[in-house]
Amino acid sequence: MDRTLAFISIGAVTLILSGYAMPQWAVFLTTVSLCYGTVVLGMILLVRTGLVSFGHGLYFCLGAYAAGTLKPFFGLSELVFMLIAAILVTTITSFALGFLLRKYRDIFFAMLSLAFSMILYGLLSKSTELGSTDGFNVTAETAFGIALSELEYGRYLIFVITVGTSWLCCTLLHLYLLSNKGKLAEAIRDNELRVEYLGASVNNIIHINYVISAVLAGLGGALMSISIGHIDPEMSYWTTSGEFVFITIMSGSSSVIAPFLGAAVFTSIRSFAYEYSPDTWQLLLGVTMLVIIVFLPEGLWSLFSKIKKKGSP
Amino acid sequence: MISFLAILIDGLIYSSWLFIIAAGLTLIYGVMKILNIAHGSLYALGAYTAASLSGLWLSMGFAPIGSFVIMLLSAILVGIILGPIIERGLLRFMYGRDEIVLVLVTYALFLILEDVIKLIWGVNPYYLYQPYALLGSFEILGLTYPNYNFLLLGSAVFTGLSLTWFLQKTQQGKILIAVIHDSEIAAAQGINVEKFYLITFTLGATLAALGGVLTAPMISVQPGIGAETIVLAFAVVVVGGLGSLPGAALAALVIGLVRAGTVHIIPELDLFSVYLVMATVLIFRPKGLFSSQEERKI
Amino acid sequence: MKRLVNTFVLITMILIFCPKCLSEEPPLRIGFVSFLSGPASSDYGIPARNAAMAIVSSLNAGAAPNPHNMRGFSGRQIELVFIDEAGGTTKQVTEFNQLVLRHKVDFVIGYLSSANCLAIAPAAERLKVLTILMDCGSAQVFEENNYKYVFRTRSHATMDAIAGAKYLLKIFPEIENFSGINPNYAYGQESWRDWNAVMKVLAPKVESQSSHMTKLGTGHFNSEISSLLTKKSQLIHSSLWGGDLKAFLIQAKARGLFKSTRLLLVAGEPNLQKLSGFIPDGTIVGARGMSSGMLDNQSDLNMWLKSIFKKETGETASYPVYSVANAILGLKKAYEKARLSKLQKAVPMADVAGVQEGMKEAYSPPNTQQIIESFENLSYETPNGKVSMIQGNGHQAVHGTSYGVTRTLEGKVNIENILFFPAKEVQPPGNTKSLDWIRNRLPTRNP
Amino acid sequence: MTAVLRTKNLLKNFGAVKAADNLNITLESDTTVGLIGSNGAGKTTFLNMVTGYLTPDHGTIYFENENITGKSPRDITRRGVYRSFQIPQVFNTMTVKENLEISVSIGMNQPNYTKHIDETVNNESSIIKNSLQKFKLEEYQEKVASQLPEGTRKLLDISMALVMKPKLLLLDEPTSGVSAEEKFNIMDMVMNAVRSEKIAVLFVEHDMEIIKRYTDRTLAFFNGRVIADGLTNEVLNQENVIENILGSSI
Repeated sequence: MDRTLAFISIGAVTLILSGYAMPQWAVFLTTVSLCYGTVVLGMILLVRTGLVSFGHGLYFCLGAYAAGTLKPFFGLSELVFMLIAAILVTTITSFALGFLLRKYRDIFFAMLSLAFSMILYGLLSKSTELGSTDGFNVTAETAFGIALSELEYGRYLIFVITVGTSWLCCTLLHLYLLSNKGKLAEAIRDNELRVEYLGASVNNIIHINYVISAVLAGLGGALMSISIGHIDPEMSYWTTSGEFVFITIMSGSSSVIAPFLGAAVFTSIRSFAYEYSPDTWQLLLGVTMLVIIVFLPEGLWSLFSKIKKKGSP
Repeated sequence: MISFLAILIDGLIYSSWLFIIAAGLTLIYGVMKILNIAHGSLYALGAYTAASLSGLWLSMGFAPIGSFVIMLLSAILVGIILGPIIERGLLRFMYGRDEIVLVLVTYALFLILEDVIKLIWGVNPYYLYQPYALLGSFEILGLTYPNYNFLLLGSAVFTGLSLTWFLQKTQQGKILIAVIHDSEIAAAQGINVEKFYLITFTLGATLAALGGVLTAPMISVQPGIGAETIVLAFAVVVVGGLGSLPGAALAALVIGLVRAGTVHIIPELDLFSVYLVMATVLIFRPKGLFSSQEERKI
Repeated sequence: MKRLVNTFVLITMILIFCPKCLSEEPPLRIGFVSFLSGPASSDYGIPARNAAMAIVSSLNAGAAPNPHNMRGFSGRQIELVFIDEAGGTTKQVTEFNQLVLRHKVDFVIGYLSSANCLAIAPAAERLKVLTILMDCGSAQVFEENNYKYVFRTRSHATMDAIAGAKYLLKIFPEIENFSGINPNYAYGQESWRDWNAVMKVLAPKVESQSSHMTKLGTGHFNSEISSLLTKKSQLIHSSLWGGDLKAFLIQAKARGLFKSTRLLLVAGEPNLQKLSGFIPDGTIVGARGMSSGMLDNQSDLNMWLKSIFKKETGETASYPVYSVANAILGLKKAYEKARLSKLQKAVPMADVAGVQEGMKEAYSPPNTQQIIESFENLSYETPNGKVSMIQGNGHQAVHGTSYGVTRTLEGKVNIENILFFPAKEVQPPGNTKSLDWIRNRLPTRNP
Repeated sequence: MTAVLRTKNLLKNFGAVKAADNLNITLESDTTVGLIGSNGAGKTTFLNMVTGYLTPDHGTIYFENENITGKSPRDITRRGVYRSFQIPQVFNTMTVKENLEISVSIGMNQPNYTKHIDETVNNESSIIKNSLQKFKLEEYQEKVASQLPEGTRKLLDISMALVMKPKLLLLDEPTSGVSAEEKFNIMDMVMNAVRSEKIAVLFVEHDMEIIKRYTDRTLAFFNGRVIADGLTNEVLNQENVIENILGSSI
């Protein structure tokens, strides 16, 4: 049994069990972190492929809107359908955009992604039927057919589903990264030319990885919309994508667990800064970012891998 | 006819403003490979400094025309003080890191400076509207424009020309181009690359501040003015081809005219016209308008 | 007089039966959320925060005039926890959770952005915490939902359009056409939509010419101004605010836009004095309620608010200050009413069995449930007149508004020709949706 | 003997520079051919055209009688044409072993991408072990590629191309940047590996000692044209070759 997989599963079970006893605010922070973590999971796949997207808010937002518009357009508010809708919409969109974006690298990939996400922002801000910049409220009324509002533990069930989805995404991505194709991501980052000259298609792999990361972002967005209960176009604004990039760099891309750790640290720091220095939280967040970038160049995860290395020389 | 002319004039004015800000950004990227988000804060700092200092000048009853000198001095002041502080104090420890990490470093800096501005100037707006009307106005086909807009246009042209002159005709400029081309080779040839980083960043910061200074008379200077500006400047720089000065000029022109056109003809599209231009250009010219496609040597 | 008696009864009863209550009860914690950074901080968020501090410290000292003169909330001290409203709805809902669950605030007051209001309302319901939306304008909040824990102590923005149109047609009946320049986000879009709907009903012959929607924080209005100059409309409708409004005015004035065109500012009041020098005379401005900047209101409450705010900040009280006063005083009134009614119920109980338990219950502070009950349909005095919580099943405030035209004298912006529109003329009755009400030609309330 | 590679009237211009001027070249299987020429004679351009990195302006390239002109490097590689590079193209952040594992996983598992990489590597461990042995890379196998000496990087580069059992192997200056003592070592290892597999080899080389020692046939390029083609000894003694190529390199 793979150690990482064991750790992920133990972690998920621990979260589900302790979620029952945890104070509600901690459950909420954890939920938010898991949603961010799922998005960042997709980002690290891109980072491993050598790409950083400054526009992943596009899929975060699309996923959320796909989930949220099921009710007004189709009268559906089943959580499972919401997640499926998010997967479908993000898959189709990223598959189409992928034909274009897979040709781009470096800052140009980042900037073209940014442009697309800002176009979505503009479109949504213009559509009064969808509440324009105010967005609208989203509720999942049932999950697997169980009415959530009638249950005393409805919120807890949403938490469990969020943990479960994150666990599934995390596990699948870990397995993918270890497969022949997944391994090629790093090869592409190192040397695209060599990959082509060994006979594998760089464009195809980038395309596939792009779609996977988009779906993960969409799932993160859908889960977020369900926990927060509200969506608006800001999810597609460049600052949202910027946050994802920050969590990604902060986490480090060497493990699939890192994004969740990074997201948890990020949400806690931000929450802390908001509460304890409401006037200067930006300053506090900025300084923290610099400290992490300077002292942990490989991301937070390097703290753990260092300890691991020391432990087993 | 009127609206065609209006689109042209409005577009040109807007382009001038875009270019002044984008010129510094593209220069910094060209030399240092840093996409500087804190450029937006330097822009805001320029506006605040000009509003405070020129406001002081005016309130002391000196000749109003002198406020233009004060404005120029404000830009230089911000550039000369903050440029070196940021470059020597922070950025130089980051050289060699990934481009994306550098973007994040400047993002962190942007957050910090936003609050620093708030701590220094508070949240109440500052005004410097006097210079805007000081130069009189001209009328064309029934449309009035303050002559101040000429100052904006003139500054943009002057900035563009003097930078081009500096890069192409002076010894220092030529070395700078060498650094832009390949900083490693330049360093190997004994060029003090670090010195040029410092010069470039200071120059870029001054240009950012100049953009803010020139905008101050047209707006109310208050928190948040840097954030919107920086994304626009990004779009210009990317559309033009990162690091290319003529590219930035052309991109500013295109974006300026397109925006003016949409406002006049289809105002609904205003919100994302800039990004549509950006996406369209990148789709057809993946590295922007002005950039040589380099074959990789194998 | 009745109020005075009530207050007296309340204090004496507490002092007799529970002498230590006033000092021993822990302070009430209120989470206060307003923009402390970004573009909305300067005209809205920070003045609101300062106002909250000034009002709370004055209330804690018992220095407010009648009928709000009791210390704190019926004797209980108040503590404020401040949070920045910037950063989007995800962050706001997260921080709202933190406020309630971790910081254990008893109430939350705040929110200017309609997006935040829409997002916070369901969260408040979920966490069962009494939340007062103090400023956001979207009619959607209560018209499309039925909330129990959420109150809004300001009327929604539809009123601005209706009152504005009525005022315009009164002073400028010969108007033939208008154009608009509004910020390109929900508030601006709704504002323009409502305005057009109202004009269509009240003056169907007036032509709506062109609409500009500008990105927030644009700064440059040359293109928009040129376009408006070429249109030569008689009136420009605008819901721009803050920095954008000022930039627009500076640039439009320099280009002579207002020589031939009249301006109507829906949200002009919050920074009216700061617009001195470039707001053209004759601009029609709305108050978004009844701020004292417009009405020469000499009530004790208004004098009190003006003076404590001046003392705290050295500035004149503006729109957001009154929003905060509406919210805090409303909550105070509801809290005290709940406590009083509990105590009044307790008196006859003294005779019957279970006296001890009955008394204990009666003197304990009211719970959220009881406060909500007394808040619903409450009418109370504020520095700018009476506010009635009668829409949205008793959760949405209704009050009148006023419009006037500006004239700048010696650097001070004065407002003349002020007309006050009582609530029933500019607000839909009961639970009618505002757009429906407009489209049905604004029928007034049936008695 | 059958022709593995055949080019017909290949033309390629870079602006005014003729990098390929009517090249008609045929390579037979199981031969080792040297390609010489001064800088800018069009040697690498020829390799780049054959492997699909560049498209010729005119002319056709046949590999095993199939027209491969204009196909991508990937398609051509999959048909069995592998190459090494003047500047070694390896995966810099990975270890030597991982570099080979990636090569194997691509080469051996085209249809089976979702398989766990360890499984693939275990199945093909003999190939990797073999390569490590043949190229004396065992001691470096856990070293990260970016930290290897240049000669070893060259070897790794070549061994990655060879892992895949090519039909035609193109080597671009296999000994450039390598010390004089090392160069024969490297070439011995490469040629031993190649000979045991019966692969056609074309290598670009500046070093005439290498050409003499390892090739049967030599092609000489000058200004994009073939000025000599024949048995190595004969070509090296041809007057125009001495004048245009050897003269300048001495």
